Amino acid sequence: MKRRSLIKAFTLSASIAALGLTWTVQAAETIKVGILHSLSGTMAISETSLKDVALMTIDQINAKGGVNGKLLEPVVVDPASNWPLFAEKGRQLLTQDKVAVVFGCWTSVSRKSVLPVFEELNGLLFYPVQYEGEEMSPNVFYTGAAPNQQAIPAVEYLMSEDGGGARRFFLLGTDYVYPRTTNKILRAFLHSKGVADKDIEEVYTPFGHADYQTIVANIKKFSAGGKTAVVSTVNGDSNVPFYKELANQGLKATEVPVMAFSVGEEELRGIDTKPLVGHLAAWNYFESLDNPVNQKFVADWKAYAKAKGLPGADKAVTNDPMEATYVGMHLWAQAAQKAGSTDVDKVREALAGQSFEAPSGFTLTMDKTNHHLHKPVMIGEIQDDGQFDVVWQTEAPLRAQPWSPFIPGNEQRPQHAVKGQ
Amino acid sequence: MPKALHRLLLCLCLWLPFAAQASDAQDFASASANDRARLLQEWAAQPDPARLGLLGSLQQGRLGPDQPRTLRLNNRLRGLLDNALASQRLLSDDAQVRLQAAQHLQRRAQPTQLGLLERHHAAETDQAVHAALGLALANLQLVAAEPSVRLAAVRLLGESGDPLARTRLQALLEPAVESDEGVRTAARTSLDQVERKLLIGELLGQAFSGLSLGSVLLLAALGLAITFGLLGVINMAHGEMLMLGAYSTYGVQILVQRYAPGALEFYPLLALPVAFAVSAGVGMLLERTVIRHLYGRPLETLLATWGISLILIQAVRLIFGAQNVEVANPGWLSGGVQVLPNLVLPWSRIVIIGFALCVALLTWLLLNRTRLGLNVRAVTQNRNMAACCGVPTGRVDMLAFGLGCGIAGLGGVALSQIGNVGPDLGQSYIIDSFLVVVLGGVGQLAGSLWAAFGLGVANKLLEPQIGAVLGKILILALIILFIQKRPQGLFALKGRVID
Amino acid sequence: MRPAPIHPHCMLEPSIDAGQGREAIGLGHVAAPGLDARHGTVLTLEDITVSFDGFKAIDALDLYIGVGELRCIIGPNGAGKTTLMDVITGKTRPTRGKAWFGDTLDLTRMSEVQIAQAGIGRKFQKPTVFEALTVFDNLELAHKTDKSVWACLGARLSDEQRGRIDEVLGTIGLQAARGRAAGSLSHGQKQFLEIGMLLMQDPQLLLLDEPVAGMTDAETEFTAELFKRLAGKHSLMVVEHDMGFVGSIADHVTVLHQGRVLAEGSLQQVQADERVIEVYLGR
Amino acid sequence: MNQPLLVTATQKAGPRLSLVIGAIVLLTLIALPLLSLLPDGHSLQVSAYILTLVGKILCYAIVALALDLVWGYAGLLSLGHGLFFALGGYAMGMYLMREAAGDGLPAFMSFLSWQELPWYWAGTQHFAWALCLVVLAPGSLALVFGYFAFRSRIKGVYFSIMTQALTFAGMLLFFRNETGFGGNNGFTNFRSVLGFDITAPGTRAVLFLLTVALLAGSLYLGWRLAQSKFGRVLTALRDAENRLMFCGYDPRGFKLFIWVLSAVLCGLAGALYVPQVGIINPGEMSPTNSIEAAVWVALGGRGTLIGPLLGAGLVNGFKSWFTVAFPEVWLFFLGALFIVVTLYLPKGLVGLLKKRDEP
Repeated sequence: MKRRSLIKAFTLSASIAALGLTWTVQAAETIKVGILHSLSGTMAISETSLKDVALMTIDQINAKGGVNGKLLEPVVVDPASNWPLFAEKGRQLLTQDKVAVVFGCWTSVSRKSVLPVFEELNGLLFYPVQYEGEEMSPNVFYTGAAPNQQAIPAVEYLMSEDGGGARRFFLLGTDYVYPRTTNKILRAFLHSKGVADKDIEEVYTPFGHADYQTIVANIKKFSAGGKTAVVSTVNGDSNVPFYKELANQGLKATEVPVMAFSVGEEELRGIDTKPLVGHLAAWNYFESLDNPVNQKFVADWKAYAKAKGLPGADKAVTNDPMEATYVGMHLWAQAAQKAGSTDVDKVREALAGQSFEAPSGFTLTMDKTNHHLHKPVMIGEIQDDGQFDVVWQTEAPLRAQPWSPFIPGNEQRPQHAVKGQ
Repeated sequence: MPKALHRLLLCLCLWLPFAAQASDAQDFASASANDRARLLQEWAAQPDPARLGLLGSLQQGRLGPDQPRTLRLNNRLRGLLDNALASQRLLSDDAQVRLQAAQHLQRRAQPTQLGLLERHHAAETDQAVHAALGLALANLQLVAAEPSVRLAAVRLLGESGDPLARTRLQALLEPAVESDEGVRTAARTSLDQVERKLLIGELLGQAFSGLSLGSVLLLAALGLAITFGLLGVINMAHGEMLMLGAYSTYGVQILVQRYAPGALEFYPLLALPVAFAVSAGVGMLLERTVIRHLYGRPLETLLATWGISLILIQAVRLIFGAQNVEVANPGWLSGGVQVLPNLVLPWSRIVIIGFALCVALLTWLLLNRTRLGLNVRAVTQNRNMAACCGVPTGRVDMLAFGLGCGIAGLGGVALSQIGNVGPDLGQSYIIDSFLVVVLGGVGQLAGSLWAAFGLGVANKLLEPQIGAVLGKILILALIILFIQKRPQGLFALKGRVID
Repeated sequence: MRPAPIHPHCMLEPSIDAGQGREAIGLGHVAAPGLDARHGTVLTLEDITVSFDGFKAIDALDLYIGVGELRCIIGPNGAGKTTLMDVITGKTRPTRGKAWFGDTLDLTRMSEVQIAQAGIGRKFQKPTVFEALTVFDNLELAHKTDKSVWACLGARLSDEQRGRIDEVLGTIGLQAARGRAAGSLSHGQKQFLEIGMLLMQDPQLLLLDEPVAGMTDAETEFTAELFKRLAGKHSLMVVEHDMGFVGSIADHVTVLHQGRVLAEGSLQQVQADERVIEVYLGR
Repeated sequence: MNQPLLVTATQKAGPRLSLVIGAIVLLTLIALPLLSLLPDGHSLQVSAYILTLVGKILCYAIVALALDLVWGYAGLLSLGHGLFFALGGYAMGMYLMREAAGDGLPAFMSFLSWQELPWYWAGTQHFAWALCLVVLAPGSLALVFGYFAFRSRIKGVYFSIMTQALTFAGMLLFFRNETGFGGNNGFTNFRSVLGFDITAPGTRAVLFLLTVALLAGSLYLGWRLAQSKFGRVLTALRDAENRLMFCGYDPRGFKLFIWVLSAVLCGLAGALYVPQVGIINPGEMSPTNSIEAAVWVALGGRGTLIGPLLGAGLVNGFKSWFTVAFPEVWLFFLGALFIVVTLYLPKGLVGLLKKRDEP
């Protein structure tokens, strides 16, 4: 009696484990594409829409007949905003599901967590978010902006006549590596522009910081010392309380403009933007861009959201990382087509110099050596309808500088991707 | 004949402004970015009441009241526009409008407006406006050629508590900038005056933000003080009750927008009962289905409610999406009141402080002045005895738990006004809530009150010195040490051990 | 180090070396010196006052218990009987006054644990035993031996110790239940088990709070016998309402009232006392 | 909660049967890493994925066991064990980072353009010292916290909340980049341990076997404790602390001992966890993780030895499966699981087995 029940329990657990391991074994005429975005936990707020846009793009590619005559089959997993789980799921996608390529990650830490796995198993990861640079792996293609494709032009604009000719800078960020590194680069850049240290204030808040009273008060105090701009690398969730505090304490964009690097259309959905008109954001794409490619992209997305009945579909918006995912996936498909195979080494080769007409209105090219996308830089102003109005943009896409010249010691870094950098 | 002439003149006068406006609009439309800036500066220097309408519509990016939005403004132009508008407003007959304009110019007046200000300052009859203009003028006169003028300006600035005045006066301390010895000394004395005023403002500001944070903590913890403090349920789903309250606010806002746009101003008030009902309802449901079976096993309740919170979070995520939803402050909750030149108290926070105190008071009354409260206390102190006395313990438990959750819902309404509304909203408050309740002494409403405000103020006093992160860590360390001294919290009952 | 083996026939011998083998090993473990009771008093309370914010539970109370004495404390509810025990066992600290165990140990300065180790055993009003453990284990834990952490880690039961435990099991009539979980015992059995644990502890002074509550007459009688046997070698302080029981055991009775000693003497004496009658019968 | 603790499910199930099952499990666990050494494509080859996954779960199982020692046996529910786990992990991580960085500074430090290592990194390039840290860091922290907590008799919920506050504070501290532990990114991108390539199958197998050994070791330790008088004193402590004091036992010492022991076990588990999953960051200290650990114990059945292991295995097994099978809704399953267990299996799965046993 007891014997049976004990054994039962044991076999039960064993079988469950087994099930878990053999869950996603399926037919093989398709090309498996891994999607590694958090659908639960703190990062779900940003990453879920990337998962959906990836699925949409896969549908579109399949509608055009897929790649090399094979259809793409998405494999969606949920790393649940848990960094070790990212590594585990990455390994699972590559070894268990044998996917040809993975689109995923948002935070730097998740990327750093999967990086060793991809380098070990020679996988292929497309990383769609702007980040701090200081990295260049042969197994990763970075379709988001490097600092020189976002931060530096943004500050140049702030210093320009139209930007309000800021002379003092309040660098506000959430305390993690992206803001740290970005601000470090900005400080060096500002020095080169003759801004003294006493005119630069650097402040960091913990994750999920929700009370910005003191900080906004400090910004006010600081701004009394001369024409000031805030450069905000505040992360996702904390932006809402920050902007609400700004508005309620009557800090207007005409007096102290805030230039944000992590606030896009998705984040604005959570904020009433009427009091924020005139605050700025720097990206490589905005939903409001007026060109046929983008119009189609936005229309497709809204239609897709409706069709799939995604939550809040009526207010569905696109943003920069979504565009980067979209572009990245098409680039990969083109490359795989060109290479005539999905073998990682062949695709990597084919990807160099691969270009695609992107919703940003430019033709974006994957750099031949550094695995980063050439991207245009745009400065958008928050409008009262929750959209951005582009007030400045580069004439042509810029080449990324993952190893920023403003960080000492980067001179002797290799200009092509090598493992373990 | 003269009559006709008069008529003609009259018509001309009547017609002129429109002519002027029309032409201005065309000028502006046709001008390049830089010319537009120049144009606005001219207008600021020579205001003309006729342009009022034009500037107003320009602010919205239109060339005229009924024109479509064609203009693309940037912050530079917006700034100049505000400035020009202010100087037009100086011409207004309404003293209040003139005052606001003057105050705006105190901060933003350009040298080109010197003449204008001097004229108005001389002509102004209203005391307040006169003074305000005087200050605005003084800012410009600091660079006047005549030392005596500068001296007067410096003295005048001493009166103001404006942070800008400090920087301006500091600049004057260098001999290189200010040649005149007398002016420099005067600047020094004025500077001291200004800094004293500013210091007061800062201290008040810190105190207020401390209270505000405290009120937030209180609202977050009050419900828990009942579910955990009285019923002894380690309610890990408490944060999700806050979240439900916030989402009900969002729902109400949407409905009002759709069906009664007129009442949008007051949707938070409508949201209060709804949020309370929703959270309380969910709470009672949970109590009947799950928690009822777990009384007297506090640590099990922890696990069960943990599971509940996971489910609630994911449910909301699937229904409303993982992104934050927009909950807008209504007019009367946005903006703030300018108490001192360097101190603005946001309305939302003022209201929340008051609201928190009201809720606390009501809860206290409910528990100590009503039959229900009596029953609750009876049941929580001795279940069996209460049952013997004919107290329907089951119903009381349900109502009490519902009450706790409902109060959390009310807290959610308040939080939605200052923070973001997303599925994870609750997670960020749960730990603080527990700390508040434990620190205050489990089962002690008054304790929770003091603990909440104590933590809030302490936090805000520490933050400027050592930063947000270290501040929070230090607070936590202090709490741990404090509990060493008073293992039962601030307001522990004598001899009663809760565990 | 092991305590000296105790032979069955002298199982109730008062051991004067309460502190033996209790070097400070392990945390919070304090060595207690051997009890020096040369002057014949095992417990000396002088001018003890305990006040809970204003209310005086015990008021300037003096009490002396001699070696080997069996003292009964009676008194109406709220007379401060239990508080008195709390003071002696260190649970409550007196607001004022002296409390000496023997001639050398100042109870007001010792922790509960130290007091217990020094040789004062206590039986609670509500029988408290280790419900999850077996009767045998309950007695084993109570056994007078090195009770530091390290000792417990490597503790093995010697034959003498087993013998001792069986002895006590016999005394309290629970041999049959030795393997049962203490939680499953009847109220009376728990009472006995707790008394048994006191025996295992082998203290100089036993404080017993209403030991016969919930016992059958036979059990009560048996308990009375047991206490009489204990007396003389141990000192006992029994708080009891059951006058019959008191009468059957007490040679000396103290009446407490409102935290003061109302009367003292033989049962007959105190029962004759006017004030006592007044207090009890409220005349 | 009241079942006699030394009568663990193992014994209930009869020593022989439980030995048999235990042996089977042990053999499978030992076989896994050996099979993983087989050449690729071999039908019996165990993939690195499964190996790391199981290895991770085993580390969690050790944490669950350690937590059960203080919760199930001494009745102290700690919601801060994640902190000790992470501390052990960080201690090991420091060594791995130094190993990866060679003579230079760890990468994240050169980001922040630090010139030399902070003092507390001294000696971490030596494996031996790292091992000492693995034990000392969690141990000493537990000692200090426990000493004060138990001295002032903090019990029950208060203790739980305090431990939660402790781990929360730790998390905030480690999130700071100035703290010198890589902030939010923590440590990652390890290269080698003791010169062996950390991604080599051999290294993995050894790490795995070490984990199995540690688990078996702590299981034996727990069993011995449950057997010893010490274990009975703990039980007594949990049920009637006052009585115990009047019996002459000093509860503080006993609590402190088991508390520190459990913390050290967590630290060791963490140290084995890091090289296997390849990352350690402050997320491990988040109160959520610690609560989850408590859930494992409760689900398996606290106060028993195999309960926690069962719980940790099942919950994490479920997680790994659900997050792939139903990425959208797996949290529902998990949440429901907790509720059902607490409602219908108050003694956990082990309790369920026992109930069946009673004729």
